[in-house]
Amino acid sequence: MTTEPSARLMQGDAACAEGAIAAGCYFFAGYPITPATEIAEVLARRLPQVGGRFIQMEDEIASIAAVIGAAVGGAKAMTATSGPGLSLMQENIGYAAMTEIPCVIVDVQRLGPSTGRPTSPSQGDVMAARWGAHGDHPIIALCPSSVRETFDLTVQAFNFAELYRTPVILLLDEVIGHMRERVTLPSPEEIELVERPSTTVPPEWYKPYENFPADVPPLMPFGTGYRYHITGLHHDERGYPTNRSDEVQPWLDRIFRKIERSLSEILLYDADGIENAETLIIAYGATARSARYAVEKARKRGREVGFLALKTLWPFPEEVVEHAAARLHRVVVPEMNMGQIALEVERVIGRHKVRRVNRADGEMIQPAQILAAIEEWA
Amino acid sequence: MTTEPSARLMQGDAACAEGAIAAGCYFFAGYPITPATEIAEVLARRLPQVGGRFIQMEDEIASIAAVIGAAVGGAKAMTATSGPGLSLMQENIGYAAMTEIPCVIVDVQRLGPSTGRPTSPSQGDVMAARWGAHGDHPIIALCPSSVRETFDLTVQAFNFAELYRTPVILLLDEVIGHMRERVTLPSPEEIELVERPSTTVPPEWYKPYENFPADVPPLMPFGTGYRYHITGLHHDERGYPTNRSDEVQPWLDRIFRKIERSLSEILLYDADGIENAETLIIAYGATARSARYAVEKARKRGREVGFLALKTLWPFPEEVVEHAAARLHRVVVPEMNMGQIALEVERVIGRHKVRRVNRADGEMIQPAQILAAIEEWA
Amino acid sequence: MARRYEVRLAGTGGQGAILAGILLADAAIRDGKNVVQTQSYGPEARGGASRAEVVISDGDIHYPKVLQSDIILCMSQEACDRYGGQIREGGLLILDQDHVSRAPTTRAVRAPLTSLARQATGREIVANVVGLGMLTALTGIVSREAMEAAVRDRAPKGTADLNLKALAVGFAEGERIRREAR
Amino acid sequence: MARRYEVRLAGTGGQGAILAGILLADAAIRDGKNVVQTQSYGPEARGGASRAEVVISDGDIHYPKVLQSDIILCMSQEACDRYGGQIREGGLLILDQDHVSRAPTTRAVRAPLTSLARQATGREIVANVVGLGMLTALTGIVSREAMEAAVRDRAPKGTADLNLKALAVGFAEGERIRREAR
Amino acid sequence: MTTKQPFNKVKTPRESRVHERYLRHSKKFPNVWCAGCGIGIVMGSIIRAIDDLQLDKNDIAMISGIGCTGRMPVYVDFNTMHTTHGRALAFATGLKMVRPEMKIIVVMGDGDALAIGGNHFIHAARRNIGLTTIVVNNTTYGMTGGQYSPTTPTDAIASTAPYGHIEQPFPIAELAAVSGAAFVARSTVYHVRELEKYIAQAIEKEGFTVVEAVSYCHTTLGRINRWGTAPDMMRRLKEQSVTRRQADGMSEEEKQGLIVRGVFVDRAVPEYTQLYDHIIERAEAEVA
Amino acid sequence: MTTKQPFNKVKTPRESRVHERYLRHSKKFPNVWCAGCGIGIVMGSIIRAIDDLQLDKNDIAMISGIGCTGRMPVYVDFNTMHTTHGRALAFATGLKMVRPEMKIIVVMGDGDALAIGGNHFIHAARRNIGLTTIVVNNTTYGMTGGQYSPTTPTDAIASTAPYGHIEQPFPIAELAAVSGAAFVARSTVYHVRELEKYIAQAIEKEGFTVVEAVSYCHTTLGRINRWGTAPDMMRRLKEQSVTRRQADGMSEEEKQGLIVRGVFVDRAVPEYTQLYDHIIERAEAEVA
Amino acid sequence: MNETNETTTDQTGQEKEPQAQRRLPRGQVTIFPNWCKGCGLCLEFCPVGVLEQGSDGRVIIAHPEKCTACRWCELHCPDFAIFVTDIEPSPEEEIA
Amino acid sequence: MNETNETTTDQTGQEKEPQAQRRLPRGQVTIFPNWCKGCGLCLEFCPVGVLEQGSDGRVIIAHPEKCTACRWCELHCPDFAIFVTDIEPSPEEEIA
Ligand SMILES: Cc1ncc(C[n+]2csc(CCOP(=O)(O)OP(=O)(O)O)c2C)c(N)n1
Ligand SMILES: Cc1ncc(C[n+]2csc(CCOP(=O)(O)OP(=O)(O)O)c2C)c(N)n1
Ligand code: SF4
Ligand code: SF4
Ligand code: SF4
Ligand code: SF4
Ligand code: SF4
Ligand code: SF4
Ligand SMILES: [Mg+2]
Ligand SMILES: [Mg+2]
Repeated sequence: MTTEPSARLMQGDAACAEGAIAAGCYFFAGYPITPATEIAEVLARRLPQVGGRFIQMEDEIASIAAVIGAAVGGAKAMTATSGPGLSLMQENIGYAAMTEIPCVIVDVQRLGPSTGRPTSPSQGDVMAARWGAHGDHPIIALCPSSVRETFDLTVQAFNFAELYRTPVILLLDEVIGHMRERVTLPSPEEIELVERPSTTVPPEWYKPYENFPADVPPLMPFGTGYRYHITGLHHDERGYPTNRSDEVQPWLDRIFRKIERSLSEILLYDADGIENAETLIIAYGATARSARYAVEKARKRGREVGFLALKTLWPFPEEVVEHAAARLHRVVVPEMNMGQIALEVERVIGRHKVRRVNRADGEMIQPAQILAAIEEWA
Repeated sequence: MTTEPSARLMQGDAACAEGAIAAGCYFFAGYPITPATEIAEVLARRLPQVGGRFIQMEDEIASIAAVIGAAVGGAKAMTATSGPGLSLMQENIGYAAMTEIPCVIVDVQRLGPSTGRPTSPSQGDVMAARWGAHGDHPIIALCPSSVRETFDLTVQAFNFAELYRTPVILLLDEVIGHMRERVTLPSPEEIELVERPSTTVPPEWYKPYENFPADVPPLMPFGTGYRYHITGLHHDERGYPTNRSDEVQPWLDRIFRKIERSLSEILLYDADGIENAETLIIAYGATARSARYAVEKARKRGREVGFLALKTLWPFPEEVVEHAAARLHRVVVPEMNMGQIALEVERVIGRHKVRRVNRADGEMIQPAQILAAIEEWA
Repeated sequence: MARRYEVRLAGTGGQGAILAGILLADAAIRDGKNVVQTQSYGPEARGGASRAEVVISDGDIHYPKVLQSDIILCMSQEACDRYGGQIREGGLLILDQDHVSRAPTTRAVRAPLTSLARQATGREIVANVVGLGMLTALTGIVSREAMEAAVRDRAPKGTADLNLKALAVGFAEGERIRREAR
Repeated sequence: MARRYEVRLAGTGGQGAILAGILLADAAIRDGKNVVQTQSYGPEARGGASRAEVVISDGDIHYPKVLQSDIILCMSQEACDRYGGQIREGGLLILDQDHVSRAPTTRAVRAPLTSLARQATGREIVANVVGLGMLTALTGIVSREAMEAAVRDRAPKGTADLNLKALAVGFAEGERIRREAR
Repeated sequence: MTTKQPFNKVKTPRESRVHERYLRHSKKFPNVWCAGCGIGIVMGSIIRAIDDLQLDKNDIAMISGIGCTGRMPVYVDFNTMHTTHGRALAFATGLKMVRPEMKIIVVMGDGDALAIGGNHFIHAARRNIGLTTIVVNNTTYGMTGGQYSPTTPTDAIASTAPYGHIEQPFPIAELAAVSGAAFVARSTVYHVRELEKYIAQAIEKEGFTVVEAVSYCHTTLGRINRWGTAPDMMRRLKEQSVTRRQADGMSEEEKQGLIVRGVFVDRAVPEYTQLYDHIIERAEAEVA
Repeated sequence: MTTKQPFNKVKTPRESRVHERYLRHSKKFPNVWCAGCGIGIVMGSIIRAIDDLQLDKNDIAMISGIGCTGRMPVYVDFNTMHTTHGRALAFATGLKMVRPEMKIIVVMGDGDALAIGGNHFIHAARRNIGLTTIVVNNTTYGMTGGQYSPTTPTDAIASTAPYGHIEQPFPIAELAAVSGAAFVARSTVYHVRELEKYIAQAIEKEGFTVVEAVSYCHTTLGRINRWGTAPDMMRRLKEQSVTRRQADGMSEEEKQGLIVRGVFVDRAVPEYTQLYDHIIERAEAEVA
Repeated sequence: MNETNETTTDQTGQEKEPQAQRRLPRGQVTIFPNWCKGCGLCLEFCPVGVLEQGSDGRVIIAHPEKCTACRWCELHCPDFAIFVTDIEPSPEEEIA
Repeated sequence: MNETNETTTDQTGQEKEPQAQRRLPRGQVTIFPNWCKGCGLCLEFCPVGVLEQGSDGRVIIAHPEKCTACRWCELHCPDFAIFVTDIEPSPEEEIA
């Protein structure tokens, strides 16, 4: 019995909750749903211990609304749900994008469509995370593949939310959310935190949606003496509704630009063996674990296999993928869905290079399936 | 004054309502929202005139739910909304896909994201129509570009819904929905109608989700002596919940297959001048009108421009586009959004061939913008 | 491409610019023409500035909005400020001088549409139809009979006579101006 | 790759298969091993058949689920029917003979876990921990001390002693069987 | 004096073994519910009520949302539909509009009916559309494991209220009444006969009708609060409930924490689909 | 006897020209509402009530959903937020949880509050969270043009009820009361002084408070039903309303169609965020 | 009809010694063991103690003769695992 | 204080002829024409007829002297386009 004192067994959902606490989350609103409920349950106990506040709302729509309301009050705020809840939240996620309110939405993906099979994993909400809300707006979505990564990316999600004034979606899946794993959490000093930027201009001059100089104007919390207006209508720099098309497009360009110009910070991934690869595997979430297993097996068999494990799914790392696949003719994209990130991979590198490996029956992609795809093509 | 007796001035929304009546729509449930409200208002008057039923529900979630409930009772049923309502309906659209209940959802797109600018047009919900609901499932989405086409595609939407037991989304936009245009409607005899297929097997043998022989097992209305179970959980052929993965994947494969094998019927588009084209324009909805105008102008200037006007957006006409663009290096995709169908075009023919023309400020794409893209590249 | 006529009718909410557009479009159909009418207005379904655009042609009408107006009818100063300048060379700009004092060009046709409406019918609300009458007389873009038929069929219940009277006044005023211009 | 040990613990809801998995995983950590524990169960959060999977290794654990079990503990007939056959050549299958009558192999280790639990503690509910004790004794996959520490820390409030007693009984039974097998 | 059973004349009351006629027992049993859960008891009451009323199974639909209670329809041999969480009444409204002749029973848990589904509940009541709603009120979210629900008692511990619950519970029956329902009653799974009677009345009555069936969830909320086994919780229902008549004589304090059983509303209000028939008449007359 | 105004001593009551201190008049006027719409009158009552209470503008938030009423926040010089349709109370709940010291006023139309937003309304009441809700009840969806709403009178014509409306209206005040609100009152835009008084009481009171301000929409529902101009509809409010005391003496038939004004609930219930403070105390104690 | 409460008449009018009558089973209980989940409701509430828990956790009919056919068990079994039929005294009993 | 109702005392205590007092303006009405939408509420409800509709549809102060400063108009104007100040009699008036 040689225990490292800080190593412990922790569930993915709990790591997400602890990551939130570590990130400075002060408010959580949610509605129970398998397999995300544990996040709420842990935070119901933990948040008040650190002076924060938890509320269970009447549904998911109210939950995301309360989260945005709390964020407007200055709190780092989060909700957690699964597919059905994500669908319900879409309208207000769009509102958060429109009003540029930072918040974190966790979706622990289960097998859909519809109620599906609530206790089974899936990666079926990847496109819904990007495109579920009507209208055009960018979004950031992160996807961990281990318990420790869940902790880290939860912190990162809060940081990105505050840095870019945007909703951030954290896509877990049932495997990662319910899995317990040995994990050593970083000490508080090791964790890099972003606090919401504040303005120095006097209240009369404050423009919550200013186009210049920065693309991310500071958001002053309600109740701090900065009185201004927030609306889901198109608005001018002061936040007041506008009907002028020449005020809409600059805003829209800015909200896309604020993400695009920070891609180097936002795009998180692990790559290895890309240089000499004959075949590239691109995977994320629980499937990245199957893929990693398969990659190691294939390499043992003498295959040159490159591996790209994506942690940032949206914005899609176009350049990263293009670069990694540039020399190659074979890219395998395994997913627990009918092919979602594969669409983007195809868009970036061309349809005919891509071999999809899919299942959406509630079971993890087995390493053997990925291996077969590698071999079959080799 | 030389009036053709049957030609008349009609609004797009009204044409949609009349198309529904012509298609045999018996039930409408909805919640008012600009620019779709007129569809409800016309049907509130028209449906009871033909013995049908209209109800205004408490919100959009209830509206789509009621529509599905009515469809289970055997009615052709429809709802109409705009972006915010579409976002709210997503969970139940997924339910309709999962349970294979035919229904029609009209989304008259307005400028988003969020509340946006309610009276301004946009094509910002194209991806939301495909991917808004969590989990994997196919969907059919149609998009007219004139008042007459609105009538026709509404009929078609009902036909497809019944033929393939699937929700069908009809994507109008504010221009088409609110536009009044000279239109001559077809006489009832000219309209081809699909009635819901019925089974001849005795109730004890009936399997509402049978995999064979057809991919679209008949759906018997409640109250007709066929007692069975409908659930949003994964289910077996009888409709009972199942936890068996080996019953899930075949179902999933079937619901994709039932659409794919009928692509030749489902994919509607107009193509002209493709053969000799140097440049191809792909457009849909109101933007197809700007594009058509630009195409004619460009041809006058001696340019060889091909034009593909899509009416079926989902499933995306991969082969059609691939074929049309095969010889070409220049494809222009104008859209009243930040680039949505362009993503699919890029996926199918490669990113570097595609020139996007976008605006999402509530104004139509002007012919001059498209012309400029043609010229700039030529 | 067949000749496109582009007409813009603009005012504040409640002045009936959109109804005027519908009537004009309807009349064009009665004349066997092709027509598209579009509109834009303020918050959701009601209030605010509003404008209607009507494109009339013998052939297909692809782009449904006005590119450059052949004819503009402005019933408010705001509308005139915004659209008055967008008229094509040689186009016709009609202003309700009861509401518009500043115009972008001296070649505009001015008439007291609101006063004419009030004098003729007692109701200012039909100023839009007076304007339509003038427009018809001045341009011949639709026939007088078609315009009358459109008004008769589409006027809100019980207001057909009122509106026809307004149309007649507008037509007369248009004729008068035309004569004078000759 | 470092050696992977794959353990599957299966029963019906309420038999504590998942808790057993957690205890085993926790013990492995106390032994300085890497571990991943996953699970599957019936509708939403409750009821139905349930199973836990524990993968233990000295190195990284990528694929977190069982590929082929080294060890299986079956606490119900249904579980045994479903998983009993999936054991690898030479693996260990432990059956609670109070609940399992048919086994897929004659080489399974049978013990009346439920009866042992009742006899030792008066509570059948700790049969899972009896099973864990046996498993520990028979395989040494985790140390006895680590297992005890895990049980002590993770047992529901006020049940530590009860569970430790059950563990001891299981351990003794395992030892007995081992001795007999020698 | 020994009982020689084969020789006895055995009388099976019609309602006994009623499940053989109304349940899809062949494929779907045993049910998913925990041992001792009251949902099965409510299901029994419903089928006995239906048996009493001698309705044709083809004319009955049972519709539910999501939750343990929501699993009920799969077991009964009617036209059955398990919809999305909270939306059962909205689905049922559409079905009723196009099949007004059907008897539609909507079964929901307290969370399904009153948390996510609260709006549809009050609106269906306001419309007075002909649906029979049965709310199995176990005062928690059973399916997801014992979180607090809109009916969880103040001060109880729940998995999302580890320090005690600080909200007031909804009075379901009163809420239905003020929203416009035609018939509202409350009983418990202990008082099965009464429950069955109310359900039968509710199904027979035209308009929107509500029966709140108070139950318990011993495996989640019950366990967390150490309220004991299913029989223990059943006993609480017996002990903590009074009839409306008994309650009438009590002060507010005395009534605190008690379950008041009885019929709360039974009034004549025109049913929605019947009113809509008049609309159709008017509209058809207009075009004719 | 001619009035030489410059020489008169002019007394401006504090509340007069109150808009100069509370409205963002510079940029945002004239407002979007139709001439004569009662929403502006409610806005006046709110700012006068706030002025009476001498609150700091920085401590006030006004939150709305979507609708004509929903446009109100843009005009007032507080912390303002125009959210999504029906969800204002849920947004406000989050804000209140993290800024319990703020006075949060939620203004909603009848559709916003009770159609799509009905669930949040009853749940906020049940939780008794410290929000002041003002429902401008014009008995229709004004913004979208006169469709029937949850408060449209039975038999009225609406743009989606061309043959007459067949539903019962919600009694907003009663619904709030039964759901658990701490203070509930109703007045009309005719009775501005009373309205202002109730609003002030509601803002001062801790807990969830509701003021229903009955208004009208002459340009949509009013026009369709030929109920006349804004002054005509204002007159109807005057004539058709009675105080609770007057109503007490009336039979149900007599009360039919009347607007009963008054305070319906004013009770002491602990406010949610204050109760939550105790949770924090308990939790902090647990870890300490 | 009778002067004392000690004796009663059954439906046939025959006089009976009360003790004896009480012991006479009036209900016959059947259990479907496959469906019984052993929740204990029936046995805890059976007013006369007919039922007991078996070794496999499921219910068993320990004292069939005591059953008064009150049907509490049947009406409350969540799993339709128990039902009761009314027994009319058999000929032998009638003359017993 | 006085024997008849015909005369009253103002706040200064000075006796006044009632007719004269009634004619004396007690409120001074101001209109912001830019904000007024001419809805007609104020003029229809002004109890003494101070206001009228102008030719441009907006309200005008036709009879300023009649205003009793009841403030109905101010409190009900949806557009904050009208307000009323209380006037204390000016020195001239006081001696008038
Ligand atoms: C949209 C959505 N949100 C959440 C869930 C998760 N969920 C399933 S059942 C349930 C609540 C169950 O409680 P109740 O309705 O009272 O039914 P019970 O299980 O207690 O009978 C929840 C929150 C879901 N399936 N869908
Ligand atoms: C999700 C959604 N559904 C519908 C609408 C369209 N909509 C805007 S306002 C409104 C109703 C307005 O009625 P009410 O709340 O009573 O406010 P009023 O305009 O009468 O003040 C509706 C349905 C919307 N904006 N969002
Ligand atoms: S969890 Fe509760 S409600 Fe659900 S079946 Fe078990 S006892 Fe019943
Ligand atoms: S539409 Fe009705 S509610 Fe809206 S501003 Fe006009 S009068 Fe007021
Ligand atoms: S009530 Fe039913 S399930 Fe429970 S022990 Fe008795 S027979 Fe078994
Ligand atoms: S019928 Fe009554 S007496 Fe007989 S076993 Fe059941 S509960 Fe006991
Ligand atoms: S109430 Fe106000 S807006 Fe209406 S007429 Fe009078 S001053 Fe003008
Ligand atoms: S204050 Fe009273 S009297 Fe004076 S103008 Fe206004 S409403 Fe008329
Ligand atoms: Mg419940
Ligand atoms: Mg309203």
